[in-house]
Amino acid sequence: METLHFKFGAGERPLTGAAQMVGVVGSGNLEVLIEAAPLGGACEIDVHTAAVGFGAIWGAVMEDFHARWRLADARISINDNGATPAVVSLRLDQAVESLLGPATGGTP
Amino acid sequence: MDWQTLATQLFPGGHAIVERDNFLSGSAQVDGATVDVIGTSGHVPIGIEIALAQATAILETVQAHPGRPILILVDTQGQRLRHRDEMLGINSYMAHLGKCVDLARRQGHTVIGLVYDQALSGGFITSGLIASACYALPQATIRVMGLPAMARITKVPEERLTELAQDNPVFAPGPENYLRMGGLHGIWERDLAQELVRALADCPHEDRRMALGQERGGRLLAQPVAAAVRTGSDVRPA
Amino acid sequence: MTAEGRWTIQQDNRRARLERASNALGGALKGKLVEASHIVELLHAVLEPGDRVCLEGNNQKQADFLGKALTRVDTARVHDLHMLLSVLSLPEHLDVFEKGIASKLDFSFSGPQAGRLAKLAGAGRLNIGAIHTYLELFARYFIDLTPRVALIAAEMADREGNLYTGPNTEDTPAIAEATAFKSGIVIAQVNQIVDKLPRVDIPGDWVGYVVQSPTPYYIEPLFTRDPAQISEIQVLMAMMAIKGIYAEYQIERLNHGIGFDTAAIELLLPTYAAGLGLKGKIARHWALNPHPALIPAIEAGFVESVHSFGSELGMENYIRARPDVFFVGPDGSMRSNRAFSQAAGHYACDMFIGSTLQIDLQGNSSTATLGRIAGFGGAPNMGADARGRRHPSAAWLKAGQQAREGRNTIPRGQKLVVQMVETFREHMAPAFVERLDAWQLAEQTGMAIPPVMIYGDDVTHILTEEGIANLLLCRSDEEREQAIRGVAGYTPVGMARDKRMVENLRERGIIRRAEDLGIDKRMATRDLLAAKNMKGLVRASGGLYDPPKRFRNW
Amino acid sequence: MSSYLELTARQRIPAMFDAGSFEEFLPPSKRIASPHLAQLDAPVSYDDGVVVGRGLLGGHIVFGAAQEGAFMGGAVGEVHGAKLVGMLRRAIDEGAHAVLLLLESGGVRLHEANAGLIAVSEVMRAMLDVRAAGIPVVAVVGGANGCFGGMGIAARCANTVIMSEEGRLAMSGPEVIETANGVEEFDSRDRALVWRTTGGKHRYLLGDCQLLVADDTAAFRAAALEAIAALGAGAVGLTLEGLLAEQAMLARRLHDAEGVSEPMEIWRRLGVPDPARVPMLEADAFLTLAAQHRAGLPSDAAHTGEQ
Repeated sequence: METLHFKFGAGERPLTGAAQMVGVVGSGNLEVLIEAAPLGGACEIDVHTAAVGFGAIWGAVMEDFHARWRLADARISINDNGATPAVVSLRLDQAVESLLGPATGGTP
Repeated sequence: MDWQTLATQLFPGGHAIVERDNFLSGSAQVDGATVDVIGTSGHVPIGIEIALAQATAILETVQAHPGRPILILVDTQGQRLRHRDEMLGINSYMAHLGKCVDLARRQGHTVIGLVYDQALSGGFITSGLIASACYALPQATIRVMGLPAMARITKVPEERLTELAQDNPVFAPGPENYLRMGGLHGIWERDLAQELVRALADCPHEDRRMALGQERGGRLLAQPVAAAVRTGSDVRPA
Repeated sequence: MTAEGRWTIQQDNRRARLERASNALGGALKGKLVEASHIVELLHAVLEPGDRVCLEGNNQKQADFLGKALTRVDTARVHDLHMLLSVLSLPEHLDVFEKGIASKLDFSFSGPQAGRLAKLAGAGRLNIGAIHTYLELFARYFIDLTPRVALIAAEMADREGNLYTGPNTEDTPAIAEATAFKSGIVIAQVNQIVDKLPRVDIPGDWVGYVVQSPTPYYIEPLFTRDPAQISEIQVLMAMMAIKGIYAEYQIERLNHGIGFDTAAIELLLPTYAAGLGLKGKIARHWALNPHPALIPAIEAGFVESVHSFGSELGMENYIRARPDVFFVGPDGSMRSNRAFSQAAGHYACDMFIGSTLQIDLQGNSSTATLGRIAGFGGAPNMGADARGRRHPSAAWLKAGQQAREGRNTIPRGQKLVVQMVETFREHMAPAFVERLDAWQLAEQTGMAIPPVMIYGDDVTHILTEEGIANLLLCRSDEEREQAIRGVAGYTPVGMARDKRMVENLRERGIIRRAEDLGIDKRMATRDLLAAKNMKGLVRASGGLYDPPKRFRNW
Repeated sequence: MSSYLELTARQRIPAMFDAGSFEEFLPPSKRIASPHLAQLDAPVSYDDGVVVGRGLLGGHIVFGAAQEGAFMGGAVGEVHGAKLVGMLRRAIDEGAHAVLLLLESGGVRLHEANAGLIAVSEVMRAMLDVRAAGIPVVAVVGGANGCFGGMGIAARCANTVIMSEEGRLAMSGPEVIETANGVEEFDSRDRALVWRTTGGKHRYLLGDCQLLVADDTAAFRAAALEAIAALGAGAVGLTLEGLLAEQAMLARRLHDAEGVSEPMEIWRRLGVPDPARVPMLEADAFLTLAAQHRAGLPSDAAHTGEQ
């Protein structure tokens, strides 16, 4: 297992509402827990992954995710069982949409 | 231990237990009172017939001898692994046995389990583990499956499992670990007849195994989690 | 040697072999019918050391009884055979090398035996002549690899040796013709011997001997994909394929490689593609095995015709009931033919789309992995521009025009060859690499060239979940490389992209993302699949499709 | 029609309960995961593979749980089991109208085997406590991973079992039996045989499942409402009469299946005409056919669990 931590500042979209979880920690899949948290405008992401040694890829996926949504005061926690970046991005978007509704003008 | 030796030690006042196709049934004298005994011998796998036979014996006691204590003697290598058993719904036969034990308890019978040789996975779950209290002899084998098979299925190297099993009751076979986790109420080290008398007298009616597991340090999270769910509070670890 | 004998050496030798067999078998030979218990004696009689022997191993049906019999011959009498196999998939196909019965191999595809084949080749137990595509190997049967003896499989024979292959004709005509007309000997194993065949697939005078196999020939359902296993990412890619390629080029004639990616496309035709108004405009004529996943599209009226390389288990009754779509004989069962269908896929289709394991920066794609010699099968025949093609079609012309635009060349069409991959396979193995594993495999096993499935200069589009790279529009090697990097996602190859250049390619429409195609990614759910599981396929077929038991959950 | 099988546990809850009514106990934001998986290098889940809570079903307060089959096969570990037990005890405390268990489980989680084994027996006892308190327990089995091992037993401790044809209810998985006793004993790759042996239709014909529905969330919800309404009218705790009736049914099943090794032969002996057709029948047509032939019919006793 490997634990990764990402923090992005300068978010614009604060989260509201109760915590949501999407996805399942099945093979090649992940769960994403997303919740509002007072983080001084930051978005913090914790990743616990079964696939060791892919930190750089996670970093790139998360940067693109942040560029897409620019969340503020958001805490995201991920339990991953070897999901590909495509699945990770999909679940992240689903998690945000479960709180914010579909993206409006936030596409890359 | 074979069941005859066991019975001699358990019932100095005498017993009338008979064995037929590894199915044990009959009655015995304990401290001047009659106890009904059911069980299995010879590590027999629990198939649909023997599960049904045990259930039938329990309902006979419930009907013929209201309130009479029941002792379940456990020695099984687990559920029988045959297509026919699955086809006919072995889970229903097992559940039926468990429900008969539960009914007996609710109708005032003290039901105690004793693992005197082997207790493996599915064969144990609706016998000893569904009784009001379960005990074991120190040399008994209790487990879900062996570490080699567990390694194969979990894909964790066997060496690693063996290493973890040293001090983690959650993987390691053996009655000591089940005791620490609350799955067993006690291990009978000395005079079996006396232990049985005491156990029948002290039999709990509520399922307190999670609390026992927490007190004994072998299962630390179950009780706090169940309590948190039940009371709508947060988990307070031990 | 007599004057006539000088030109009839092969015929004379054939006659001698037949005579040996007739002497050896005695009463066990009745006309052309040989008793199964005497099969090894027959092989001893008709085989000579060093013979080229074609053993029919197809994608589907297998001459497994004859293959096993061959492993039982006495090496003192039969050795150093040169085996010809289009598909080498059963253990006995390699046992003959291990036992010293055969020493040389020419083949096309090895599937499940790929690992063992690599080991045997590495240990010098067999000498691989070459790894071919199907059509290429069949072609050589008629040029320089003509079999002396062919061991083939059929469903039924009559007493004259006429054969009925049923829906799985596959390679049989090519093998039998090459052997029979060059003084070779054809031996057929059949499941049944009958008085009257439903139809004749191979004329009896091409066939030397017939043996009724004690058990029916082995057959593998190779083209069945359970829709339950199609992921939402695969649905998204299928949407991109349909909107970005099928609709864009109006592709009417095509071949699909096998896999969940293409199964997703097949299952999206009656839903997503129909919604785009594409019915009757795309995917009308197919060179394709009877994929069960195509049933909903057929039922929806998308598909006008399908010619098949082989059949697929469980599809027999469905095919029989849809003779307007499939090629069926007067008896009602399908007639497949791998050689013709390969030729059709090569010359008469406007597009091939299929999956692969690795793609390099030139767009070369390979399914080779270390320690396995898997071969090619038929994909390279479909996945190559047909340089000999002369007839036009809208798709072919448009592809050619895109490839040649702005260059001083004469107008000409081009086939669309699409490679469809997720950027990562399972266990985070990247599909895009700087260097194909094929290079290392070639070094390890002494191949003259790395085993490339589809050459980069034939690939016109690469489709991933990140987008479609249209390589036809690239005007330099550098653009081509960046176009590939630009759809390679978060693989090291993808992350090493020149972001500015990739953006420029996107502006020029060389790279197109889902959103550039007007595809809402949130629409990409399994709800778009016309059938979500095997039972859905059965329902779509009106109960005619009867899936093999391993694919059921009922 | 919207597939129940394809949904995750978390998606099944709103599909079964009244819209927006479900309140989860110990939700993922509490991050209570298995303490045992990390040392085996296995990923955890913040719900440990089960959602438990309380919601409304047809306007009544119903407690519920949904096991996630994709996380460790839905297997029961220490936390997973304790969440189920806590929910069941709370259902008694709060006098629930019913308990609805959406089961999908391989049984005991081997990564924490001893804790899982004990936990499954605790779940069974807690279910029977709920019933003894006069609260009906309904189990639903319709996930891709089926309901096996100890949870296969637990399912039959409910008053009513609802299944789809795709659901499987058994004890040992076919792979386990094949490994132990060979492919001749049970060919696990013969999925048609696996479903004939353990699938919803067979269980319905045998009388181990009381309601069979198509794989459709609306059908499952309707069946749950129907089952709870039917149970609400009578006693739901164990009774001697009920268990004697069940014993008679199980004894008769053993007797009637003497020498039989093929499930289709059992159907034939039950009087089902053309048993080979059964697997292909849609749920409605099957129910019409089965109505006259299934064992453990309402004529023997009420159509609840062990009766």
